[in-house]
Amino acid sequence: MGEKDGSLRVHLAGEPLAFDLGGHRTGGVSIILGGRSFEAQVSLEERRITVEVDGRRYLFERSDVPEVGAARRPQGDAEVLAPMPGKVIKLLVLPGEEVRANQGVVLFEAMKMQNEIRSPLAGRLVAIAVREGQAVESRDRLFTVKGEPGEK
Amino acid sequence: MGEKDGSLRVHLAGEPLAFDLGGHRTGGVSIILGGRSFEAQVSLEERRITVEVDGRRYLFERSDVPEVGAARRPQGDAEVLAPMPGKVIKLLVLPGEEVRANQGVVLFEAMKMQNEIRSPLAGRLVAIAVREGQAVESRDRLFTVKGEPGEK
Amino acid sequence: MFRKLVIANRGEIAVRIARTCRDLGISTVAVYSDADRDGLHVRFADEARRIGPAPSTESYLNMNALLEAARDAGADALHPGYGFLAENAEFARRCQEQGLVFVGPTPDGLALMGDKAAARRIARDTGVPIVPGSEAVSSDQHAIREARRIGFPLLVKAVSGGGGKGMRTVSSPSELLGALRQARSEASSSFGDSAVYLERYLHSPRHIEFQIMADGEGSVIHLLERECSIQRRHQKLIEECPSPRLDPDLRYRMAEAAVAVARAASYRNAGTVEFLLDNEGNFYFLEMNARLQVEHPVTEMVVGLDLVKLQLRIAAGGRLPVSQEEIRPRGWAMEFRIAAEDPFRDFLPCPGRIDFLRPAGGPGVRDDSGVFAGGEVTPHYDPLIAKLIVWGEDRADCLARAERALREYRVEGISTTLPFFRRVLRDPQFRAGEMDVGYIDRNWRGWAAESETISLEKERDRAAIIAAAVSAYRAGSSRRRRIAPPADRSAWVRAGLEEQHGSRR
Amino acid sequence: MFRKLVIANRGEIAVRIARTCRDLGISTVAVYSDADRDGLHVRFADEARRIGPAPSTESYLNMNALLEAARDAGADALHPGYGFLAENAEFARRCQEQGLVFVGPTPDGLALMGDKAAARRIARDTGVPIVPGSEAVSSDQHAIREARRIGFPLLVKAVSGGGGKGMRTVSSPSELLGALRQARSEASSSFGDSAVYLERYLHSPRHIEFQIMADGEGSVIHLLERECSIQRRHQKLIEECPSPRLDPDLRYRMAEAAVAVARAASYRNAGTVEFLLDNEGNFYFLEMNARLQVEHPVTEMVVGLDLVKLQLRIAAGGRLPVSQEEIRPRGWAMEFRIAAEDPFRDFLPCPGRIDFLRPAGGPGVRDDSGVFAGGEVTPHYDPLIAKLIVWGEDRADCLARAERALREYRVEGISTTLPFFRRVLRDPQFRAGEMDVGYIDRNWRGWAAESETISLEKERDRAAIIAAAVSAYRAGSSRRRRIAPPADRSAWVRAGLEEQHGSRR
Repeated sequence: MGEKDGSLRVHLAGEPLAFDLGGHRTGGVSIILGGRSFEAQVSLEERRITVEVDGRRYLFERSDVPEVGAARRPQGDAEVLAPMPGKVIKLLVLPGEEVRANQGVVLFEAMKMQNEIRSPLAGRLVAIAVREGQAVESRDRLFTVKGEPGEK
Repeated sequence: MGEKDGSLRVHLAGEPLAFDLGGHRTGGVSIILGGRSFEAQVSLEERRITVEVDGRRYLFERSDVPEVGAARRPQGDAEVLAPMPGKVIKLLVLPGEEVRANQGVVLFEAMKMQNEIRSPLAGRLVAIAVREGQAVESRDRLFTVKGEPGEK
Repeated sequence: MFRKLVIANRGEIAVRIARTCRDLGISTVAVYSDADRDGLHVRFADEARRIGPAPSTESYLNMNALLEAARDAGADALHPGYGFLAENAEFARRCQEQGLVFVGPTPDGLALMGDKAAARRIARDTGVPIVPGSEAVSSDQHAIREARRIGFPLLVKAVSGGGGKGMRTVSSPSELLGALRQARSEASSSFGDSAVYLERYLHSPRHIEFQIMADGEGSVIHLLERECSIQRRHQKLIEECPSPRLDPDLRYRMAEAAVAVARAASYRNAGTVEFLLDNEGNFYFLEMNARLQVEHPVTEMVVGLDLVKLQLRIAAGGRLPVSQEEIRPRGWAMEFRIAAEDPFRDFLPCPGRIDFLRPAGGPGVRDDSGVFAGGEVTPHYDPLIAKLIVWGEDRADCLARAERALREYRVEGISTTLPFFRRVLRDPQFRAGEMDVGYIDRNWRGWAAESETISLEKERDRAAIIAAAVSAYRAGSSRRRRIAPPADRSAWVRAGLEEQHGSRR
Repeated sequence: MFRKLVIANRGEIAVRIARTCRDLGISTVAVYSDADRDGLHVRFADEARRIGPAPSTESYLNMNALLEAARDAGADALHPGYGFLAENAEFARRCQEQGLVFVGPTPDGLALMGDKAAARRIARDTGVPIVPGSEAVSSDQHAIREARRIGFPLLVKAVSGGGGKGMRTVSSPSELLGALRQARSEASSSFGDSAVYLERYLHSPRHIEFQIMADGEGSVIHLLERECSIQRRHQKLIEECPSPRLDPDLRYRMAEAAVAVARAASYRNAGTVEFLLDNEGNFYFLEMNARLQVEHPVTEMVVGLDLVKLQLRIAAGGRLPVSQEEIRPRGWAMEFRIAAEDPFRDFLPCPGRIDFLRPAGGPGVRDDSGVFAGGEVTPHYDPLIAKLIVWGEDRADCLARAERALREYRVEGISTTLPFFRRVLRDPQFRAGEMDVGYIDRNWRGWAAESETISLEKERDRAAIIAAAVSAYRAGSSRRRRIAPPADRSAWVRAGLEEQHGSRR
């Protein structure tokens, strides 16, 4: 792979391809390849790059950053993080109680919409890191679920 | 004049005024003053700041940068600069010839439009710094006119 | 006409109202919370007044602050927009007491239509069919009794509600109390009134509504219907005018019913009569929204009238300037609600900074944005940031233009509902006009998953996508400071970069 | 319909054409010079091909390169837009020879209308009055002879011209040869044809043109007129549809004349018949533009049809899908040509980078931009960057909305014609519909000067402006790297900052 004057050369399955990349990065990348013109919108997040071309969407994901909302830990536990800034309205499960997969644990309000933050797996709620009424930031830890042994 | 938290205090004719300035500079400045809301578009150029408010336009000019197009020198001469990048199509006056005020000296093409660059004053064309067909950048010197003694 | 008008709202609707006021030479007063100092609506108004801190209960729902702002500014009218206090009879009454014209129905009219249970009675008494349901439920016990009578599934709905807020679907008795709690809490924070009622849940009906205009002097006209069946959690995402389902006969009968309800209620100003339509062509009165709707622009595009202007004229004591016969519809219009929500994460709201904005343009495209490039979408309010409205000569033309416009539209920095719309536009059912309120629940999960998988037919397409990713990856470190670019490329999974890696040899 | 179409143009019109092609499912091929790799039209097309270096003679006027691009792409049609080769009969013929459908008149039709002198003969023979003038002048001597016959003032016009390019006003014999030289040179570089002719200069007429659509199968209709009197150096800046000057009778007579000329010429596809109208209500055929006009959107807004779509249908061999009786105009529309020109420096073109772009939006507003924020306006081509089109229920409504939209519109980084439009909209004469082609020359110089003087009634207004200037001044050093902020504030002259300085005590 090499780059020269806004063009990019890639060998794909042995075949050399010459891309012509436009100069502007905001507002999408303009790519000309084999006479075809694409406008790709690319967004970078901590965990993934999303590329949207012609209304279709492609993901490139990282494996080493915990997923927001429901990150499975190696031991079969899940640590659930706040997906965005918001407020904890109500705790729906008490620490120590059993939870089903997809059961709501925290009632969360953001942008005037209430959503239940659910347990990603069946198991036991071992820790709740927030209290009712608390304002949280994106990626603050909300609660931890320890998976059922049999479920692992 | 003092500033605190995006607000700006100015004493004008003895009366204190509190401005509330919006946080975004591109896209115009949002100003709230005495309950009134203004969106001011401001453009900075080498020689002036232009402020446009509600479709009206106000200029703040510098006195120490020569004006583009026709800068009168102290001696009563004028040095005329290229107003923008373009091409010299034709020289309409020869060096040493007399020119009237507002007489075309250089036929200039930019963005497919031809314009005559005129002499700002009556006098003698003492120097031409470009030749026909030459591409010039903005603010390149085009020609110099020496003012008539009587005109000074 | 009014001299100075307070816009008691924010975002795109405040901008919308400010625009028409400018057109009419009415001076405008924007109000803003601390979170909205840099809002577009502040810039588009002639005056601006702070009304409180970010939480809406202390600002946009704060009657005292709003009335004080109006008094201080010397305003003679107030437009409430939609949501917040738009359908609050007490607020309308307090405006009136202060000598401020409330642009909307009379306080009594609001109280009547705001009490969804009372509105249902009016419809029933006028001979318009209604969905079986309860009055406002006074307690959990009352709710349980009524629920048993109505049967499951059912809906819990806010008495003062609208826009899907304070509304919950309940499929079995065990879910009832939780749903009541959530609906009451949401209703309280959205409308300052926690009262709710129950209604039978109809299976996959269409949501069709009629735009009404009444001058309170006897003239009541309708401005056609809007098809609003594309909903998620009772929030509309796509609306169109007219409805692809109605034939002239059904349209006539529903319009007659809508006008009859408005007449029976002695309604004044703009209102919307909502119906559910089942697939046998039976329609049921649902409620009447006593305000301007979010989706009013599709009507404007088709009838060629400015609904806010009509509202202002009527509020200023004027008669309706058009008769029913003079309403001459032209073409077809659709609205797409561009919200700061990630359709790939269950439409989770995602506030943030808009780095780049390029709305669609060209023939048939109208842009009603409440934001601008460089602006911030705050987490405090509704995630709607802009409305894309598309008009065409007929539905096929409108669909084609919508597809084009959605393709052009660029928002960077936050996730939006745009990818959702692009996918819906490719669906043969939607294109054929076949839709009901269950459409999104039935289809979207599968579509979202499908788009997460890289499955490209052509190597060249794949290569282009890789190029875009690589290009963004390179540019990333300099441009986006808030997000650390991944340090180690080998940590990236899925086909994309691995393919490229593998193809290097 | 076509499968793949080459857009042999750039900027906003290439974007415009790409949009309709997308609507119709026609694949598009953009062409670009080296200066336009980052043009919006490249992004909005399905394919893109480089056709040469920046100068238009080597790219957009390069027939060989265009035809080769079309061949390589396997296109079956070509749309020339306006300007460049749009009215070049040879190019149309070469397209035809290559089996490429040229979207426009036949080569013969182009040759006929392209020869302005021949077009004048047709009009005269059809009984339509023409402005006295010459055939193409073969030499300076010939021109001098003809000029003497016609009398001064007169106009030198390019035989292949349009858009004011290659056109000069000559008020006395001594200016004739200079004007001929300039017009020939400009005509040559714009149209690849230096031939010019002379025409009597009418004193302050209106410029009114009729949009024609003809399918070449006998159907010729008109889509009303456009008022295009707001011109500077024969370039239109504001257009509207309909004209405030025409009453139904005059409209009928002019439309009949326009259709008669098109019929007599066996015209096919979209065309515009231009007239001059004097203040006694006499009209004169000026010429017929055998192409899509820049200002076609005002017609589209009023008649509710897509003119590019009609062009494509006709070019694909279809009949006109509408009859004259089916054309039902609604409301009023105006177009404002936003150009990278500084109205305060005699409309000097000013290319550069667009730092921020916020087009107007809301009801009645259509945005046809050829640029985007972050993009570069190159010095190589026409300075038109965007068209703002506004529609209203009637002229008063349209004026109000236009004023609002112009106030909203923001372009930063380059000077544009926006301040000019804002000023014109405040002029009582323009608002009353009183205008002629001398309007700008008579008024603008004075208005431009007036706005250069700070004369504020209220201290507070003055203070706000000072605040804005101070704020920009502070932000300047960090944001605008290309421009050095002034080092010494005391070097700033005029009232503004001095006032502030003086008020400090």
